[in-house]
Amino acid sequence: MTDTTKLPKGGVNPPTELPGPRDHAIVNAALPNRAIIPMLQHVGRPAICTVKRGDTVSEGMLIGRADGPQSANVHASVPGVVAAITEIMLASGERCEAVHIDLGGSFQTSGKPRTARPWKSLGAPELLERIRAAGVVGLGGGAFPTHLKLARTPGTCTLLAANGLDCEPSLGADDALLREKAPEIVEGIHICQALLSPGRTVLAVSECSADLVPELERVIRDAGVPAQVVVLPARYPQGHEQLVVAALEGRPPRRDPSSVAVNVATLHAMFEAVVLGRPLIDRVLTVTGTTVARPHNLKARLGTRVGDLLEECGMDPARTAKVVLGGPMRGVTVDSLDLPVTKATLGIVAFSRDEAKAPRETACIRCGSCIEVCPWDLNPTRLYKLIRMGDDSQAAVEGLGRCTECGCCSYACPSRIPLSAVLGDGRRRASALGNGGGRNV
Amino acid sequence: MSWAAIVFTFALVDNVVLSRLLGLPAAGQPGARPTPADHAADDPSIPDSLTSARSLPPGGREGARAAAVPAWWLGASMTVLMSISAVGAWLVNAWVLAPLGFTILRTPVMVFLVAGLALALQALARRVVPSMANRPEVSVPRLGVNCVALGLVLVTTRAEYGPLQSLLAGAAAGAGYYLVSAMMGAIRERLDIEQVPPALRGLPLQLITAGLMAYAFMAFDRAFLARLLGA
Amino acid sequence: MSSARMAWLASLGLLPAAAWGLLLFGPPAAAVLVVSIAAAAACELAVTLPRHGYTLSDGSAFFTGALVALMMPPAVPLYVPAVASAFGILVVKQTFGGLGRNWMNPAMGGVVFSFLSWPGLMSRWAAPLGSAAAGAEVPPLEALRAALAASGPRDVTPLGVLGRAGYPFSPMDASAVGWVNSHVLAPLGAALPQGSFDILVGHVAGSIGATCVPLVVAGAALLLARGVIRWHLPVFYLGTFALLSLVFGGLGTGQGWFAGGPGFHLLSGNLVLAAFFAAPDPVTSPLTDTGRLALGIILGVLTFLLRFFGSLADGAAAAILLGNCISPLLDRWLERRKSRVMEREAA
Amino acid sequence: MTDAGSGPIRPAAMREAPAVLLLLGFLPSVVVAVRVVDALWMAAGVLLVSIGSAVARSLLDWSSGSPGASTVGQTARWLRALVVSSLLTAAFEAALLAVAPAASAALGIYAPLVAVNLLAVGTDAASPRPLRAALGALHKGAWYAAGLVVVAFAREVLGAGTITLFPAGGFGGTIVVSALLDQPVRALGLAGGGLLCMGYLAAAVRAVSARKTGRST
Repeated sequence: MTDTTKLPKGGVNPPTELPGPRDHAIVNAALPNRAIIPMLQHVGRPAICTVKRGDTVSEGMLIGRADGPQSANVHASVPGVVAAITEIMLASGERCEAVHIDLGGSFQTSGKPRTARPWKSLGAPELLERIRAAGVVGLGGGAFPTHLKLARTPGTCTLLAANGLDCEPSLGADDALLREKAPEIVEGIHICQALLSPGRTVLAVSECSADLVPELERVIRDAGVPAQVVVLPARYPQGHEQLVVAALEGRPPRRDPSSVAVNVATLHAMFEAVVLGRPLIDRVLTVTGTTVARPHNLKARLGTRVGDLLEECGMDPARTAKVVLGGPMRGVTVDSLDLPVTKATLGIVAFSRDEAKAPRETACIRCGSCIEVCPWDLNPTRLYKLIRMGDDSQAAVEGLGRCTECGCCSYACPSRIPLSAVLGDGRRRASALGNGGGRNV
Repeated sequence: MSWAAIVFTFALVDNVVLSRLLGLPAAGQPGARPTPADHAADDPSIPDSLTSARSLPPGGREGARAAAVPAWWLGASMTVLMSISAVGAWLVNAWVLAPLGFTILRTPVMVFLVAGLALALQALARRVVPSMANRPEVSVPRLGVNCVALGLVLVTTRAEYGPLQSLLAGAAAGAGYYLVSAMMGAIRERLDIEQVPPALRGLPLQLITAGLMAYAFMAFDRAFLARLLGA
Repeated sequence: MSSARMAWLASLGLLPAAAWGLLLFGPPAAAVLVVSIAAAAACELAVTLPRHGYTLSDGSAFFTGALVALMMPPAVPLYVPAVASAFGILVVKQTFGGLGRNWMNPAMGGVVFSFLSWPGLMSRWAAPLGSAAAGAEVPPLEALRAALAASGPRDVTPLGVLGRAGYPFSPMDASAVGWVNSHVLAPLGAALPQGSFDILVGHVAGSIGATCVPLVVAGAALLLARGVIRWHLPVFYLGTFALLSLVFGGLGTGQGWFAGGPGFHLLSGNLVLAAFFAAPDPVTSPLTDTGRLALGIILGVLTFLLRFFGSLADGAAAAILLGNCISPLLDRWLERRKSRVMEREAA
Repeated sequence: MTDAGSGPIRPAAMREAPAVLLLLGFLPSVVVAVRVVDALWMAAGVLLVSIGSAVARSLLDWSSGSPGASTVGQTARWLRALVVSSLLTAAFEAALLAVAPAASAALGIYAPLVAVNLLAVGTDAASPRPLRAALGALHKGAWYAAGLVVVAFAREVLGAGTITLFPAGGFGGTIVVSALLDQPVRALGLAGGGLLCMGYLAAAVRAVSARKTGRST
């Protein structure tokens, strides 16, 4: 059964200037000659490197052991020799160890058929252990260790939402996965159900993927999984966990422990981990931008150089002024193209010069557009002025903590005020002061 | 003068704040939450850069939180004080001053009357709603309150109203004061977080705002009243 | 669309009405327009150049000057629009820090200031082009007031009252109304009163930019179409006003219920101009559609009261100033309600 | 001073220059500051009453052998100031009525209000030495008088096109500014005009004092 639910409030229609991926196909990216694999690709403590220079590693071999529960395993994405172990700075600005692997040797796993391991008989602990061992983290950008997210006492979860909405405009990886890996994703949903025994399970897809609904429903029926497909509007930032849940439950968004949303890419990774026993060594990401000749959804090995992927898609270096990791709205601008793809890299967007230059900020004319588009029902212009006056704590009192920097306000502002960025800084300061400014995700 | 006319006159036409200038609500006092803006009023250099946002000393913050006094409290205390003192003034005037011919002593007597009533009210408020009354910035015998009440008392006694008319006038004036203080509070709330010229921040802008509001309220003039009520 | 673009579009929306005004009233009107805009621009520059640099490009000062001019009577001495614009820019706007920080609409502030200062000068009307008859220089609204003030038998509709008082409508009006009555309405057994044509196309005395309501609305349509202003405030403003004036408009003058003649009152005075170009000013109107809608209703009531009982011209400008005083309150209340709802949701 | 009287005015005092504070305290009398002459009468009254009450209260302090604020309670001092200043005000009213009935009519209820206005500045402990107290009051009162006259001057010249002073000999008491006489800016004569003038005066005072302190430090 299918129905369409609206955003409770707010949101913007995706910026149309940017082309999405040319087609829905997932293209395998070329293997990197040298993979640079950071030990910190997730939320939490960095993994502990278990290899040293000169070691020979096989594909999928554990090279970083999770440092305690608040961490995740890291595996070699390509076979080869450890050329170096250096400290690098990630796009987020964090520093961590990274293992440089020079491609070489043979592939034991890739391309070879894998036998499905039975899992239905397993209990929650074993399932979670398989997920943990494979180093699965949230692939929707959050990169929160999945074995932590799904470790809950059964029955406490009323709603399980499989999130098939790409979380930013002009990104198409989740849509592509739904088209090519529906059975795997559905089995992933099944695994989640086994773990959570939720009251209700929904596979939420975007309007862009609406044509898939019959197919998805067929797959679900064949798999005998009790789940329902729901189409949600393509408006940004509908893909955000809280907004998916809010739309499904028809209420304003808020942090709500009784509902769990899992990205379809994560579900696919869970399937591979639990059923195929394959660790997380690659991910699907969208490479796009006005200066990119052939935008594609690439399936890239973790540790592949960002620059290589852009080249592969035909980026014109002369015209490119700015490259962001993530999406056009919330992506992080990177200063070097040598950064590796990590588990958290949703996409790579290249901007031309005139797109990149920041528009001139003018005075706020109190038009209220930011209030209208804010999905969290905040008053961005007032919060902005409070922060500007240095009254972060009052801003926190007025709900600054709910801001997720989705960027809708900045996008809608006719005066081109960088509302989202300023609110983000203020929120971080306020939460540092520890007066209720904490982010809630 | 009909009852409605009295109400309109004292609430809008002869508004105690905008037309008689008896006291200025929310001038660095109740109705508005002190923000860094108020402290920034001292130094003309409010940081424009977003990164170097100034944070207040904790004392200042506590003060800021404590000073958030609902406008209705101000309006209510005003209205009560004004109504009572208007009636009291009428009684004193009619039964004491006029018979004895001490009209020259009207001013001191009225001053004591209002001041006494104000103190009594404050004592009472301390009993009934200590949460409100114990805040220094809302102590009922504020200068403003005295001023408004006394001015009103003098107006009514000179206008030779009856007791009920005086009561009504007091209540209406209180309502008018509440209306204006609410408006000015809301406007101040807006201005507090705007980058206004430093020299004008605070009291000067309060005065200018009141001036502009007074122009707006000029729409309610006596001719309007006469046509509307046929008075 | 950038805010500057919005302001310039708003000025563009004033163009049709302004052109009509210049056509009707000729060079004096042009002089008023030029002086008013020049004064506004000069004041803006004088204040902002030292502090914020060149701000004329944001278009707001130009718009203020133009709007002030369009609300002036054609034969007003030139220092009146100059002072009005200067007051609007210097006192109402720049005192609070410039664009976006003022809580009162600069143009309306300036206009009301000049009404209060020079009530006599603000009624220096001029006869429109092509109607030289004596008394043609009096705007219909004023003529109506005078006629109603005089005692004697009353016609029920404003135009009827004017007709009986012998208001000199143009020959064009006579022919047009006559033709419509004989060819279109006669079969239906209806008839338009004399003056309908003049009032509709704005071929009457009045403020420079407010006589021809259709052109004003045409300009406003552009703003609505381009999303510069939203429909809530103007629609509810004019709707409330029309309803009230229809029902109660006739009571004050002894014409009885449902005799206010909303059509006449919508088409005369600065009301529509103010309702589309001053009231929805984003800076001084509420932040949310709910607030704008509420303010629209409040403004409708206020304008009705002030037009039928007040003494400040047609009441629109004064009502909008009062509305400016109210909208911060509306914002505050809506904000509080929202937060209360949120707390309930969270709990 | 957190109790009655001038307590509430203090938070503002922390932030505002004293002259500005005075302007706030004396706000009501701006209503009558439409003509220079009225402003002068009002200023005279204020000076008289403030100096008188300052002297009287310092004498009382001195006689009661308790100089300074320490021993006398806030409310008590407030009431005492009330007594003194209101009696003086009554005296001033009577005198004005006798000397210049026209002016007394013009001042209307606002002359009595002076008594209350004085509480804005009158309740802080008067200096135990009567002379110093008088000088202090004179200083404050002079600030106030200057402000009031400036406001009145601006409003009368622009708002009415005249400058009204005391008639003396051949001089009728009114100077006419012919340029503005026929079409003055009447709006400035209204209450709103008074508030606007006060606002800009307050801003000017603050700007000047700020520059002073800036130079001194």
